[in-house]
Amino acid sequence: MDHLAVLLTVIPLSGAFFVPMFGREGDRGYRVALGTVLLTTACAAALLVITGRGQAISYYVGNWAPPWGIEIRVDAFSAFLSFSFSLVYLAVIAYSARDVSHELNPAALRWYWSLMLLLLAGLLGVSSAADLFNLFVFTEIYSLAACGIISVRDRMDSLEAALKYLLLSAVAAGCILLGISLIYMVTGHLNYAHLATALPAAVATSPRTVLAAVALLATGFGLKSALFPLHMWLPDAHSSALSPASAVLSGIAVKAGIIALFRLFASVLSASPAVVRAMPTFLAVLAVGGMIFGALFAMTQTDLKRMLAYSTVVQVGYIYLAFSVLNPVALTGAILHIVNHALLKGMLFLSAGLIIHRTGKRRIADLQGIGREMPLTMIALTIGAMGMVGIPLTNGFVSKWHMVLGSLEAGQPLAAGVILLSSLFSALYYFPLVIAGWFGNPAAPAPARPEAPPSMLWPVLGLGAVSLILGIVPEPVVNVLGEAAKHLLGQ
Amino acid sequence: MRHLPALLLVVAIAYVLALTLTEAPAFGGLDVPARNEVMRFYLDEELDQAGIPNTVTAIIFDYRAYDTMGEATVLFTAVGAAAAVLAGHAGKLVARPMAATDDVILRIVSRMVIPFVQVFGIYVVVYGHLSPGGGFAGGTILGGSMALYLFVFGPKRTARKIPPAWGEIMEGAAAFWYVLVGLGGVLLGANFLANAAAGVPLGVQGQLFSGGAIWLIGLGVGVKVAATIVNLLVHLAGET
Amino acid sequence: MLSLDLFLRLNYLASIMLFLIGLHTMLTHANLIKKVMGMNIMETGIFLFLVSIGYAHGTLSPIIRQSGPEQGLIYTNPLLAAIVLTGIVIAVSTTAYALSIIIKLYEQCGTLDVDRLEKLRS
Amino acid sequence: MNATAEVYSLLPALIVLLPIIGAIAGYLVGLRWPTGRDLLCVFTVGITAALTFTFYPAISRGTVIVGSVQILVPLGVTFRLDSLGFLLTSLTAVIWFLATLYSLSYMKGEHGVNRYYAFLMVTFSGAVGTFMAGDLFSFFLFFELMSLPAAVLVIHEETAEAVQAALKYLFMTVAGSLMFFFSMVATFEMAGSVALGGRGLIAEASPVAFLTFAGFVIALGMKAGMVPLHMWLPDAHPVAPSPASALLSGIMIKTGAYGMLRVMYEVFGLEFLQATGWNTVVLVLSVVTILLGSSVAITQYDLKRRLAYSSIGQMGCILLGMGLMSERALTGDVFYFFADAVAKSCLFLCAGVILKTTGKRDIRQFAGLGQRLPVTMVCFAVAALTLMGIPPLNGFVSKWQLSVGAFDAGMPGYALALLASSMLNAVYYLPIVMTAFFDHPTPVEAAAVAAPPTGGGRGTRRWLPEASATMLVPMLVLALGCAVFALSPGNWPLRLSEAAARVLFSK
Repeated sequence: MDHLAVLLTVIPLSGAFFVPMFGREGDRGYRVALGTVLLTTACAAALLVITGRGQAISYYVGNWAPPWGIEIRVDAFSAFLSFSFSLVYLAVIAYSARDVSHELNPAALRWYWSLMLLLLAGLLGVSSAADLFNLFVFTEIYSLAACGIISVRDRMDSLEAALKYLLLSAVAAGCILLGISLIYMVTGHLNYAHLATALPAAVATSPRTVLAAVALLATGFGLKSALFPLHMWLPDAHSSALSPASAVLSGIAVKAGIIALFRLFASVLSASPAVVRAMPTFLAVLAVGGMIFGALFAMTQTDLKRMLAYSTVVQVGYIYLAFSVLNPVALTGAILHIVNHALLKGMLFLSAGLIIHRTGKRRIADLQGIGREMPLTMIALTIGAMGMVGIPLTNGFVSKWHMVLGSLEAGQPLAAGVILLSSLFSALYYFPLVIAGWFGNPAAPAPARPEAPPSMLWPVLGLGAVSLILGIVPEPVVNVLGEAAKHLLGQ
Repeated sequence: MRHLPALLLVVAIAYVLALTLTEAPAFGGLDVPARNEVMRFYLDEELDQAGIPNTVTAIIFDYRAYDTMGEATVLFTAVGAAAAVLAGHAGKLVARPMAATDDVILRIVSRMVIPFVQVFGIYVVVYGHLSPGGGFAGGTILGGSMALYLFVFGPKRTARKIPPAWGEIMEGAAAFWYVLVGLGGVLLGANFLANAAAGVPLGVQGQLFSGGAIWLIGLGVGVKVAATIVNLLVHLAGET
Repeated sequence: MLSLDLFLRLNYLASIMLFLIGLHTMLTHANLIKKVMGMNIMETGIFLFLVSIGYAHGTLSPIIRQSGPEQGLIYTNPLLAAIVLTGIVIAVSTTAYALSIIIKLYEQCGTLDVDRLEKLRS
Repeated sequence: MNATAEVYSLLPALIVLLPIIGAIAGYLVGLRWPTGRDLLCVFTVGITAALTFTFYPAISRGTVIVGSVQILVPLGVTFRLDSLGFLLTSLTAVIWFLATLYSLSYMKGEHGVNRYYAFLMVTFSGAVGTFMAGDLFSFFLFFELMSLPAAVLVIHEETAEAVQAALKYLFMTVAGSLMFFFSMVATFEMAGSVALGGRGLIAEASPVAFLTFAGFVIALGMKAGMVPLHMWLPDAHPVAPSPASALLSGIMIKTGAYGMLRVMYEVFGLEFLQATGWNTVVLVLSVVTILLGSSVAITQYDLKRRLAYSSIGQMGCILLGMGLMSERALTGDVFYFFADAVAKSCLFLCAGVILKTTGKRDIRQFAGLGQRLPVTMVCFAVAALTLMGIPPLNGFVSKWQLSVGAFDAGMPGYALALLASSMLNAVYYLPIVMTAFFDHPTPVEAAAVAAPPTGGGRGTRRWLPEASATMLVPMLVLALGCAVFALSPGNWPLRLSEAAARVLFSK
């Protein structure tokens, strides 16, 4: 069964390779993609069952033991994230079938499926990597694929956003690789476990090098995960992509940098006291900046998707802030929020996609009374908005509860205050949208349009249902994540 | 306006890295931390374990073959992304669309040279485990030969020789070949991408067919890289 | 003291200079092609840094001539060579993809200048 | 020091669940068959109200009903029903039943009736749940379940004004709920529990404890319309349909005060607040609320706005009562909840009739309404007199107890504030009644009186057409409620208030 750890990435990779071979015509690419994601979800579910009991899988690729070969490590943390990411992916792929096909020409459509699968493979690879350089390789896979699914759309703003993202992510890759080489220079190891044992000695002889390496890694992954003020690429990239692509990018892809930093910190850097002192403070300051300024920017947006994109900057801030208090409860909240935000933001972008697909309206001001035409879409949008604000019985509330409780437990009421303030800000930019959507009067009475076809609606509503279930019965998930968080913090 | 912040950023990074350098291990020393047991293991044990003299190839295709699979995937991703971007691009605004050259000397010389280049490329691919080279280098040479063909005879004729669909199929197939070799390890009862540990015969050291799965992977990567270069160039040149 | 240290680490210094030059080029130049060139310079800097870590005075390239370590032959660090190889491939992929976007952008907008693209966009 | 018996029961969960099921079923039925929906809604609320009264025998013996459902985040939902909770729960159920009955004719022919009933019932579920909650967490859940759907009632008319009011209401609600959330989590962090019904969870005065207290005061005070956090209230209450306004003003703002009561006596505890003197914060703010709310009410000429400001003034009295920290004051305070809820909902229902039959909102045009709408205006007068504290109505009983309580607590100055409240109430209520009964009617009114609107009835029964029976009965019941309890010997609300105060003080 241990092979599942490597199959988790190999399945989506193979699917991506299959698309140009077998998925060349008609909707075969879609079928390949859907089948692959289903298999991946099953694989992740099996891993979750295995690791949920508290045992992590350490897989040596090619039977080479860690210092020489590559180790893949799947614990409850990565299994849970992989499972929820695949679940979101399932909805997005199912949704894409109708939305994307008429926007892209056949060649681009083919590669769209392939790139989506590559993105998934990269993300799952990042979440299960236990080797610095392997982490870098998978980071590059997902970054390139992420740029790719932005630029498949043959429009100037998408191309420009993709190029901006690509260049900045090349800078990030440079920082990460330089950080890795600095760490290798002073320790001679790449494997996490061996680095953790070698790092204290390296810190003793060359403390500045280690700190510089950590700073470079934090910058690189911060850039990839849109940590303020390195978020400048995100609004363009996420708003100009196709809606399902935005859902994946905003809901999942930005989290990869966070996951990489979590794991690096938990399994390597926490061995060095100086880093443990410096890094969380640094991250916390930037996270607070992102939460405040991201919210302010979100309030001033007129375009629905740009508003959602800025909201992602805010939510990334939440996750970093909760992480930086280094408390198991808050970390549980942070991990849960990664998942919750993936579900909610995925759903929000898909709902925005439905609205754009049916009415062509993108501006928030044009959405007056849209709920009358598309009530189900609007329900999804409402659930998403409530989850983002953290209304009880939505999953956003559960993660907020843990983040605030953890911050208070760690003696940081200020962090708790910032989280709550930012929730209020979320209400300020989400609620007008919801109110206008349900109760506003449309400027021009549009002809009665039917709701989007069921094949596009059910993925969106499915995500909403999962969010609500997670909000109403969070106990099993919270228990698993609580253990994972304790494990990550070495407690 | 972007000059000042950029300069400040660069100066800041420069300062941090300069500080780092003052305490970095001296360049070229034999007792630096990086020359530790991991490196010695590779150098001492590799010949027995992987059975090929080229340690770098052994690391790329055996010890860290998983990274290399990722690397091949990055190439695949780049081709896919580029192909998607350039799909339907007709080379209309590029100053001069690429066309076949009329130069007779160029055509005849290329006809003569291309086979030799290709043979050399194949040599570099299949002897990558014995001498400097390997799938990536050899694949690039192979791809280079086809690039020469493209430049001289134009995209139209190249497309007739290698239909774009073939290029893409080859791209996927060669990448999947890597996965298949990896799964072979699993089928043989060992881990993914296992070589000697899965009982793949390593062959006689120094012979062409030695190193077990390394040779198979190298072959696949060679095809993959050649296909990548052709695909990229065909797309960049504009579809006919 | 500082200068002596830096002199002993000239390779590192050079690679960091390359990194910074590339970064500066990427950040300041408006021309997209120059940005891509900057990206390549930056990455070259990192690769130089990586191989410099792996090099030691008096070492051979890591193709084992004789079996066993007792021959007294010492080699450069093969792991770093492998990493650089992977890094180069990734850099090439990124460059190829960036160039294809640039071609497309040039076709659509007729300019390679970032500022003009920004203006066209808004 | 009597050990209170506890009875485990899941009936509270059923009481909360029933309206939600009714809401969904009603919505679905209403898509096809509006009459069926009306019946279903009245029936559901009626059953729920009847169910709450089944607790009366146990409660009157001093038993506490507890129950818990372990399905919700992250602590489960617990119920705890003591005499205080029972009084307010049954009161809520009855008033809600009357308001639903009233809605039947009031909402006939309006738009979005289906939505209105669904949200009315969900809000009902939240409101009764809030009064039955056994811990802060459940309180919070039900509080939100009540507050957020109530926004839909506020926005019902869908005018620009209503949308603005609803947005303001939503932002304030969310801000309040975040403050409450913070305080709840902080309480959980400090005390390890958020269960209500004890003598106090927080034992140590610390900056975080004060922040917690301030968070509770802000969050609950906002809901209760405490100055300076009241600014949403005068906008939100008047724009809603009148039965909804009656519930917003009569019941929902009481949940804030109720929460404050629980927080002060059971989260922080009597001794703690007496030792730290933090209750002064509440006292000072409540006096400001009384004076400001009542004074501003005088300047309002829109009837429903005046009533909304009046609500603010009354909430000041209620907050004052719990800040005094004496048993007698608390008895009066709990009875005040009852008196104000009955009277204020009656007033809003009357305002609804006036608005519906005459279309008038401005009280300067009420001349002659006494003749045209005699029943309505008599009900209005009774309720207004109650709020002024004229003996022998309910309001007098509660104000009397409160004032005596102020003397008990050694703070007689606050009795003056209560007096001022009564006088200001007189200043803004009496003119309405006087105008309606004694001013000369305008020609239009006179004509309307002479020839009642068509469809009403036969000309002989002049006063009957003023409204249909389903609107008149609820008003009459509430008006009677204002008077009957204070007069009758078996004043069970007062007995329950005494019991509640005794429990809070003597445990």
